[in-house]
Amino acid sequence: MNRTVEIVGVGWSGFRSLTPDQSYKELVFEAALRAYADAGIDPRRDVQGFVTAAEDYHEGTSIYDEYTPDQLGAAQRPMHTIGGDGLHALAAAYMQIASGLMDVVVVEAHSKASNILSLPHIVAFAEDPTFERPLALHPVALAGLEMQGLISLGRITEEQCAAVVVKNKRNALRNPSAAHGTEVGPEEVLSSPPLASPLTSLMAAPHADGALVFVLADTERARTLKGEPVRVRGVGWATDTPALDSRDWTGARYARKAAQMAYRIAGVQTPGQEIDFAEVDDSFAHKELLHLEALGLVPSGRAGEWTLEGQTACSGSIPVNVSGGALGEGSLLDATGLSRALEVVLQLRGQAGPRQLPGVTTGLAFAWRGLPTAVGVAAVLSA
Amino acid sequence: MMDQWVYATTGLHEKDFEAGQVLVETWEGKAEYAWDTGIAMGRFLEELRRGRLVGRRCNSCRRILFPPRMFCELCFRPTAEWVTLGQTGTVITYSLVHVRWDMVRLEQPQVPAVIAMDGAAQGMGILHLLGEVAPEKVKMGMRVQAVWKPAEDREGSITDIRYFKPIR
Amino acid sequence: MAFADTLEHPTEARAWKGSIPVWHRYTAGIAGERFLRTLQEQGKILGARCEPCGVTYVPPRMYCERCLKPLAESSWTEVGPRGELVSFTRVYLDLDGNRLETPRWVGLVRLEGASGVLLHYLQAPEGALLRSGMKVEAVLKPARDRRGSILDILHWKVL
Amino acid sequence: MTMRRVAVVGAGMTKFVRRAQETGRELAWEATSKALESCEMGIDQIEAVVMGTGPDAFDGVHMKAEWLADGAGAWGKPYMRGYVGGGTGVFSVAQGWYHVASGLFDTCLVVCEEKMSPAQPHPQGAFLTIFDNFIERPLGPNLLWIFALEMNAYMQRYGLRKEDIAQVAVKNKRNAADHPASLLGDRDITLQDILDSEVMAWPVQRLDVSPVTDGAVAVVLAADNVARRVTPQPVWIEGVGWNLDSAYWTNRDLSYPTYVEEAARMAYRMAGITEPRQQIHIAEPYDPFDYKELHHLEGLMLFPKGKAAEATALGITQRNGDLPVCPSGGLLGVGNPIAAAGLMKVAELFWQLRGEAGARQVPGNPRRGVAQAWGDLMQVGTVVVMGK
Repeated sequence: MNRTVEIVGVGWSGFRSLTPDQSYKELVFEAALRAYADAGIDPRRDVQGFVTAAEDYHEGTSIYDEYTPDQLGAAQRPMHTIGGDGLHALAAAYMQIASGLMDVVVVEAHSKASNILSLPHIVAFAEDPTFERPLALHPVALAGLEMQGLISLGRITEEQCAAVVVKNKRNALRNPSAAHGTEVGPEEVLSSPPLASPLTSLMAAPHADGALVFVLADTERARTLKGEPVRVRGVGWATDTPALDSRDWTGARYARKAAQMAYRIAGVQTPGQEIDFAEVDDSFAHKELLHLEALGLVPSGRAGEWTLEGQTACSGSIPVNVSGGALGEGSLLDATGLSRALEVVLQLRGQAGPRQLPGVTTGLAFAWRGLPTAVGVAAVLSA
Repeated sequence: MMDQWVYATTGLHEKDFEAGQVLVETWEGKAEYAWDTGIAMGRFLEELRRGRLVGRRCNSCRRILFPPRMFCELCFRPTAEWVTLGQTGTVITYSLVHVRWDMVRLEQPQVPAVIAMDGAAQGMGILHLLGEVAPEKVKMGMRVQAVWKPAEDREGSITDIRYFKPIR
Repeated sequence: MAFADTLEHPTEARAWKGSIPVWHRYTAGIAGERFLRTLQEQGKILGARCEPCGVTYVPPRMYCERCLKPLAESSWTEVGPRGELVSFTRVYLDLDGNRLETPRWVGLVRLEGASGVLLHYLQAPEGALLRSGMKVEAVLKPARDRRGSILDILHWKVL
Repeated sequence: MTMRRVAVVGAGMTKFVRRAQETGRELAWEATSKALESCEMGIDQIEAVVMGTGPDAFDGVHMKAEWLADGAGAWGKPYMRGYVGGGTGVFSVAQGWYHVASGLFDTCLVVCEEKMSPAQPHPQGAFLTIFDNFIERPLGPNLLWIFALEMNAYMQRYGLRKEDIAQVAVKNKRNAADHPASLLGDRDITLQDILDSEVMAWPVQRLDVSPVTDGAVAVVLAADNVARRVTPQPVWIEGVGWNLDSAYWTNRDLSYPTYVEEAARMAYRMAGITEPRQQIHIAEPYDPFDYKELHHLEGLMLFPKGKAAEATALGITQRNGDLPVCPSGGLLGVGNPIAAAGLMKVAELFWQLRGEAGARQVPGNPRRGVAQAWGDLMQVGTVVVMGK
């Protein structure tokens, strides 16, 4: 490896269930302005490259990447889109810097989920057109099948999933950027309207609008900037398979592989000990449990118990989704991974306000690409 | 030689589909949206309803940006104020279009053009259609003016301008 | 907010509606065509076996996703129609997000001879307790109604 | 700082066809397996995969790269999709380059796939929604509009005639007759054929335009130390560049592709090219429309502004000319499966620089070539310089 990479600025806007007062461009501009102020840079002068993560059908625009540059200050600059999660975009920026090609690269992702009137159709549109889509199922069926499969194996229980929801929605109450924080009891979670048994509506992350912008720089350049750098010690991303028949339904191979890569680059050998806290995908409550084990943060088969024991609570041995996660903040579509990473950055900088964890130095952000994929991205960040 | 690295992919003809020679599935899922117009576009559309074209001034580069936006993409700062533009402009480029998007031929050619508006910074145009002009008479640099729908028919849409016509 | 001029009242907020107005026609592909034709014409479910990787794909593919070697037609083999219920769910929503009047059961089934699972509707006897590991069987449409589609399989029936 | 050297060591592609029976996943696999076979590598030797593919509205699959993953050999691997519209094919090589140059990977497979035929009632429907949702789409625009508007602006600025431009289509369709993957190669096509073809959106006529196509292309990239073990003839990626201009396309001068120039400057700087016309021996500029080749040759600074047509008329850009341009046959001749077409250009340079282009081989032992693609709302330039 040639160079080390830092996050030197973060900015965000929105994080509400609706944002009717701003267009997507205005929402992104605001987040960008904040990130550049945080890093103390001028995007027109100091930035060599820009990367956005976005998908056409989330925007309602074919070739959406056309509309990415202006609100970021990226017009007439090296800029490209990643059809992936915001953390994929962060990994792309990381590589551009590590290669020596660029010193400062900006990453952006956003959600205007509220503007999509037919989201289940669009998620179904990601399924195989010959073997899956003809069944015309609401795609949440896939989440229900996964959850039931894990229950059948005795890996998790519904009560443990409910505990994840209770924890994350409560955590979100201390996060002013969380749209869906609330007090809810496990019984309410279990008795909320079913989506795809045993999955209930409170176990599925609602959506939110928002934009995030990160500024990354190589360590040497970071020293000359005013921002408080957080080291990107490792990134990792992996795809299992799009096929339902041959994917790993019980072990989240995508998460395991992504984490292995990130840990290898970061030099993390015992994640359970070296990672102080984690922000991991919880698009569905059972996913948090599945991911914690696949990421090696909790011993195999113990994630549910650990959650019930409070070990993943803010005061526990491995706080998970202190931000509220997607269950508490709302899923931000392609920006979800950056919202996980944002919390890690704020915690490591000591800027997390009332939810600040004491003495944390290393955190993990992990994103899953959402239904119907088996794709994950991980980033290990250190103060 | 590279020939051996070309896979002999199976090409089909439309008649293979018509004759049922090949199995297909179809999908007509919904992809529907309601996009927040936000500040700049919301105001722009509202002004169209009133029969006005507006831009935004950047206090840094002094350009009047059109179509309006709340930020200057070159200076990267918020734009400062609304400016009402004229109703006239200049054709920067145009085309005579004989086919619809699905390649069906049109009876009358459409004449899309980029029109740089008077009162905006130089070269700041929008896409619209030309009307009341014979296609062969359209020229680069032609001066044109907006032709509006009647006020009661306007709905706050770019189509509140029916087209631009030559200034005689 | 970053802007001096902002919306002052909710009545000023507006949304512009639109869509992506295309539809699609998909071929089943080289492997899919053969799989579905066999299902249609012979009522058989086929898998493709990659011997070195020890995987039998259902539906079959042109290639093994692990070693990326082609899966010759000679490696195709009949699987099922019986199999084991691996997971199941009852879906309460339709594609528009509305509640279904009759929620629908679906199941992931590992057919005999297959490595992985196949998704399809599940016919669950009313009141029966479903559990993973149950034996199920693919129920096909009558031959004359089959059109070379995954829907030529009607559902899994619990045995 | 010195950057890690990265080479192309293998390439493969599907035949380009109007309607493939293969699914997108199968097309991706066909190209991938050919590319791996060409350098005798197994998928276990590939450490990462980059996918380039255009609008999801073509294939008709949301997040389509995820669906294509297994065909592209991404099972269990780091896999990422870059996306810059029509510029994607050439950009994907820049993306593969930074995967390897970062030091994270020693090998990277780059796969580009496009299956346009599923989109109904016509693949052009995928382009209906590339325009601004608030103030352009309500006018009912289609893709031909912007090309026609740009072509007209270009012709007007430099006083070019249709016949100056149509000669590009003749050259490329003739070149493509020697390409085993080509959809529209035609050895006998004449200038008059182009000029007589039906007018779609003046000044664009039917034969000025590349055809709707299905296809896939794959190349294998490797770091210096690995590349030399894999092949005695690595083709080095000497420079990469990309640049995205403002989305406000009606605010820009359409007669010159500044974004291509900026992308080229970035790639040339990295490659140490100071005099492109002297130091580059083959060019594969993006030619979805015939005028685009000329436009892009100027943006690549291979000819002065407005002078590429003249050079074409002089035969300079013929396969046996002083600067062969689109010896492959380009998009106009081989076909235009959007992202795959861009990567086809990189594959062509790979084969040309190794002397493996067969009937299309450019004479004179060319040592360096440039591939370029373009996309979005006349907005993005992507450039790769390759040398042996």
